Amino acid sequence: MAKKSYRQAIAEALRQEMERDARVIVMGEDVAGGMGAPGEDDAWGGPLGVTKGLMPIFGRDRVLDTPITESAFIGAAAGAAATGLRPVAELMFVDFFGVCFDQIFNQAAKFRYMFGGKAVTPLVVRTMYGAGFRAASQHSQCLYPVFTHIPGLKVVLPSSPYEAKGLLIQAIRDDDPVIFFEHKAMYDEEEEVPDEPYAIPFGEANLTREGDDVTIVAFGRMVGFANQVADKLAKDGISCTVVDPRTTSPLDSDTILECVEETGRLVVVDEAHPRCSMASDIAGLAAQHVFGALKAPIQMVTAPHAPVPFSPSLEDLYIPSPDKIEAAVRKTMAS
Amino acid sequence: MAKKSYRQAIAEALRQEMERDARVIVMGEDVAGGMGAPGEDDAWGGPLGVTKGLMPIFGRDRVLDTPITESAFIGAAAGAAATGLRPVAELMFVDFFGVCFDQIFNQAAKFRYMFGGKAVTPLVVRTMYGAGFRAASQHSQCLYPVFTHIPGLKVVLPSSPYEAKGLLIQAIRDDDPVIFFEHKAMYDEEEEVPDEPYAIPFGEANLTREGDDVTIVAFGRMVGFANQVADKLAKDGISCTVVDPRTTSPLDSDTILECVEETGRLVVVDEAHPRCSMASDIAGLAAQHVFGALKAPIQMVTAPHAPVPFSPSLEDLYIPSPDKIEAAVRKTMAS
Amino acid sequence: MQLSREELLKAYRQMCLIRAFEDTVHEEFSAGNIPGFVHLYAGEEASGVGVCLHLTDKDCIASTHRGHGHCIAKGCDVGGMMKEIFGRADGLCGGKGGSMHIADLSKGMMGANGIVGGGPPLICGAALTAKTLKTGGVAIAFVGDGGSNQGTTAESLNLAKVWNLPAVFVFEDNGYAESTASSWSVAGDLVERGKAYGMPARRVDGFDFFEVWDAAREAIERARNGDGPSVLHVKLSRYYGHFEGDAMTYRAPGEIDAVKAQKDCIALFKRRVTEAGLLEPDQLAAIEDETAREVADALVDAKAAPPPGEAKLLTDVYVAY
Amino acid sequence: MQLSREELLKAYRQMCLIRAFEDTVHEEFSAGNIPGFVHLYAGEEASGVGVCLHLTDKDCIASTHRGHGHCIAKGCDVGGMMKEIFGRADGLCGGKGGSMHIADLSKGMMGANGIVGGGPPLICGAALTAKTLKTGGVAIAFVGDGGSNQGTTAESLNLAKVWNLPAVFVFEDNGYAESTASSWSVAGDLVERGKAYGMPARRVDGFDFFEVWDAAREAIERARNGDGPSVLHVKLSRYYGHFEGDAMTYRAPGEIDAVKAQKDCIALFKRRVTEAGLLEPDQLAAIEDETAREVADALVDAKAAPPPGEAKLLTDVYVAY
Ligand SMILES: Cc1ncc(C[n+]2csc(CCOP(=O)(O)OP(=O)(O)O)c2C)c(N)n1
Ligand SMILES: Cc1ncc(C[n+]2csc(CCOP(=O)(O)OP(=O)(O)O)c2C)c(N)n1
Ligand SMILES: [Mg+2]
Ligand SMILES: [Mg+2]
Repeated sequence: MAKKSYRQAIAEALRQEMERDARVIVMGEDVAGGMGAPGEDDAWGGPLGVTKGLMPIFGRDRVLDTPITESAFIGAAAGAAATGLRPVAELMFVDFFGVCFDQIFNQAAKFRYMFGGKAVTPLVVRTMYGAGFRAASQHSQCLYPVFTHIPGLKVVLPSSPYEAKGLLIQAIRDDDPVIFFEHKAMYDEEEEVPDEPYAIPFGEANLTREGDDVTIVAFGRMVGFANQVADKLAKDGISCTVVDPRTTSPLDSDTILECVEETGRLVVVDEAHPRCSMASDIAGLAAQHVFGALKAPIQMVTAPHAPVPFSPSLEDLYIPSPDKIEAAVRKTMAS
Repeated sequence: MAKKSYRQAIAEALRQEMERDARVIVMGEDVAGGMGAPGEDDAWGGPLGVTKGLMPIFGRDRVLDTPITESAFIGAAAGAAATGLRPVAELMFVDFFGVCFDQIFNQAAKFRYMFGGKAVTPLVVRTMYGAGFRAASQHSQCLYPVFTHIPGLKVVLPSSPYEAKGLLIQAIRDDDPVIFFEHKAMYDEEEEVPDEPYAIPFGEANLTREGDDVTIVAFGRMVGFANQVADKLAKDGISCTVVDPRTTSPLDSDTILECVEETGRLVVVDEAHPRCSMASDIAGLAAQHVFGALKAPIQMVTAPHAPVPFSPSLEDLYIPSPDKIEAAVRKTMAS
Repeated sequence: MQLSREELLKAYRQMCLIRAFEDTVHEEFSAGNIPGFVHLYAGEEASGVGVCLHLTDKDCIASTHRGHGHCIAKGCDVGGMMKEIFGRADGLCGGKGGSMHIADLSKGMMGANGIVGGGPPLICGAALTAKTLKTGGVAIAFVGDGGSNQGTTAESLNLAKVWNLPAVFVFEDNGYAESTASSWSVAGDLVERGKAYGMPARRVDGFDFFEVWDAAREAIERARNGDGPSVLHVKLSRYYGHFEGDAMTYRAPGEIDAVKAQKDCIALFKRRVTEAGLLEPDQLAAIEDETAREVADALVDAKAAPPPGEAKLLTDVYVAY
Repeated sequence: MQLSREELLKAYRQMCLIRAFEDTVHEEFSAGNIPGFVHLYAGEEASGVGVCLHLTDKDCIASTHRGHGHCIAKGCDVGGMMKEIFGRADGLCGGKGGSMHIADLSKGMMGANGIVGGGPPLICGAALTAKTLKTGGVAIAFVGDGGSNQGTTAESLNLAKVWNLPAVFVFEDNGYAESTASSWSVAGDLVERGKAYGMPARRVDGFDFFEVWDAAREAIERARNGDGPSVLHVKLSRYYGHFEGDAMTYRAPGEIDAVKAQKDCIALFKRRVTEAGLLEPDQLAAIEDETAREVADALVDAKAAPPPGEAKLLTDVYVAY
């Protein structure tokens, strides 16, 4: 076991699954890079270098660069998945889903239902999300609530390098279409990650902190923020449970509801916009199913109902911060 | 004042606004129809005949048929809106948003913010939604939660002919991008609709029933179902407030919260899938802001987390029905 | 002409089966027995059959909203199709898909598609599978004239060429997309578009089964040999409305009757094979009877079959969840 | 050559301004003073300037992620641009857009665009406005070689032709989309694609300002006269990485130096106008100094300018909400 970055953990998962199963292929814009160019081959590995090094091992037949045509190649991944491959397609930034979502939500996600249970579509779409990169409105969105809304998709939000490796391996082995959200501001985060392959099951939440007073449900990068806050508040005698659901679809509602029943207080932290979000999804779940256990109003910490601003001064205010999470916890404790 | 259908009300709104303002244009696939064909001109008016009759009045320069290229023509509508026209574009079925959403959510919706407040984009996208037409998985979706999630868009769900006319006129006069959802199963519903033009402001909920025991918040076609249930339950002594928010974005949260405070009980009826839905959005709102007034768990009535089935036997079970709404009201009354 | 007697019989059989199927669905829809959006392929049979005759189950096709003909040509079970269109529990898709989503992956039929332009990307995927796993298979996208303009289609042409995929794009140009004429909506020329994306492209008279068959043979052979994708631009005509219920006022009076009288693809085939002495008139008549009976039986069965029960509402969303 | 002396001076001034701007942004990014994704236009100046010299504020352009050059060519304020790239409150977009979203609608600059292929549909809209309101305006989409494959672009070509819009599609083919060569990713030929969509299309040497200018003149005139859209396929080269930070290992060693030495568009322009005696060397030198100073001043101002305050976070989402 060694320290690995989120980037390395993802690359390792890809490599190990490609070794294990010859049907696993990787495709996307510049996932190797240098196609047709006079210089170095495997020049890019995607814009942030995640897939670099795969092509020299597995060759161009299994690591496919694509033209900038997301509908065609994400759809091709869906079609390949339905006919016997296990493609991992890179939708570079999730912000680009608007040019190709049909192939994901009307095709891949619905094959099985529309075809009466006869289709199996083991497609993985890896994609970058999240703010904090000064990448402005069209390269910083979260959008996982949109994918979570769609039946037929599974949606994964790894919150650390360890989680990223295990969840990606599960995603690749899974027989349903999976959207795998990688937070672009987390690629350099490091932690101990086992060298051997391991799969983390979907729909099983991870309790990263256990406490008595408040349940914090947080997603993706927000899990780390929630843990920071929990550690800080512990010193003030406020004891928090932090739930990382890992996957928003399927959702481990049982664990979430149990935690809320135990603590009686709920704060949901969602980096996405507030409307029809995971924050409201979890809040609604609790308000319907464990209403009687709730001791205080549910607090939701989200990004605002506004596009992501470019200016660092504004973007820093935009993202849900540990301070805002702490304030929400204190608020629910005070009521 | 005369009885008019939902279809007629929409057509009248379009006609009157086109008369009032020469910058208003209509475009979409077969919105007039017969383009280049040897037979009758204005042959279609869209697949369900809503826009039929506009072209003979306003001509082909203002009623534009398009090729089947939603990205190009919805994007053209966005570009035209940003440069001085007031286009009303028809995205035939909202299910098709996956081939063109980028132009809506990354372009039109974000111009104003990205450009520092200097853009004005008076775009209206009219689109059909909803199940009940035996149109199967790719022609029956609701999807308004997805649009509601996006900052920069306004989202309208008219629940009757009267509402449709007034809200569409407001949509056309509005200076922001508006998505106007027409329920395909409502086109033949009739009610009294004033002949003269009138605008219903956005973000002002309509209380279609007022009562003491339960607040039902319902959207679009579900408002009629909720009213039926309220009328029925009134005979059993259960008195319901029915709130039609009219627009999910902006949302009249004040009115909704006031009603919930008064009744202490909340049922939300949303024809869309349950996850990250308007049902959870409203539930979360109440659980955060009027928690203290709640006397019982919040109930959510939605379609299931499954694509829409074709078979009438399944589709009838799929759609939130008056029976299911009644059961939810009775459940909240019982707890 | 290089078709064997057996192939000729099969071709005629399939064209007649499609025609009988579509005529029957038309009647049943008109009688109010079939719900939903139903788009019929009658008139276009030579295209689906002329192409699919070159294929086996390991080859894939992606169809459009107008999918019945492609299904039959690709070998889908007619009884299962009819049940599907009636929304029955043992329809080909358990009644969950209906007319616009009939599929049978075991036959390489990747589905009718409710999304115009939905199929071409999927076909790039099926072709990629064939290429990667070296199955020897090819993949065919059927696309309408309307669908030819969709961005997904253009992207797929490019991807298929760049990846050198064993794919064929068959543009079935029936003159209309809904009520809009292809002479208006398709700028330029579809053969030129194929060529502009770097691939062989050929215009085909879709009333002439033999011409379709030959052009498809050439394109499919090219694909199988690893020589990449092709485009066929097939001109043909649909006999019914865009969907059932369409009054077709945008078409010229007499337009369809003239086509039927002068160049119905089935009639042309029949004349040609009998005149050339390749098949006997009574063989053909027998096929006509047989296919009519097969469809009639399918109808009776479909009407009698039960709809899916409540238990099916929430199954088949995921393999596991 | 039909450019007036004034136009020649303007062209040179704008090209130098773009070059100075991009070189400065490059240095500032390298020094860690500019955050985010920044794509520079240095090397491609003749294209943006050669096209936009034919335009006035009533004409619209849509740009790409590589937008600075188009902005300057279309008359955007350089000070406001620099502030925007630094995320300052009085940047052209209040600091909310940044490099990838600079726009100035009052100048007909409809925005850089973070979405490849995002611009062409918008340009169809601007052209539709011009046509509908009879403003006499035209609309130009700049698209990269990578963006040429995007479905939105193909759809826009078709729509522009079918609607007979006053539009021009300028494909700026700098040989790469990120690290991928256009010789690989663009199947077929972009001139042929334009023609296949029924419009005039011309290949243009993008190092030669005069050739760009002439081809653009022809296409824009055609559009203004109501004769519909055109395609220009402009071959050129970018001097910096795809975005700032790109090590460009996919390019051949010496590739950029050779271009700079042999056919830098600014150097070629300078040689040509001086050799022909159209402009004096010291006039050109003055412009070089002037533009360098303008950019240097813009940089000083931008660095000194305050960022937007918290109050701006939630403004400008809607006109009214
Ligand atoms: C993306 C999308 N846009 C629009 C539609 C509605 N629609 C269904 S079929 C059709 C016309 C298709 O025309 P064509 O491709 O020529 O096929 P044909 O019906 O003639 O077989 C349209 C507009 C759709 N289903 N999907
Ligand atoms: C829809 C979409 N896909 C991918 C990207 C990521 N991306 C940004 S620029 C670029 C390359 C564009 O190449 P080209 O069009 O040739 O323009 P150039 O950078 O050479 O000017 C890519 C892939 C994007 N921004 N949008
Ligand atoms: Mg057609
Ligand atoms: Mg390029």
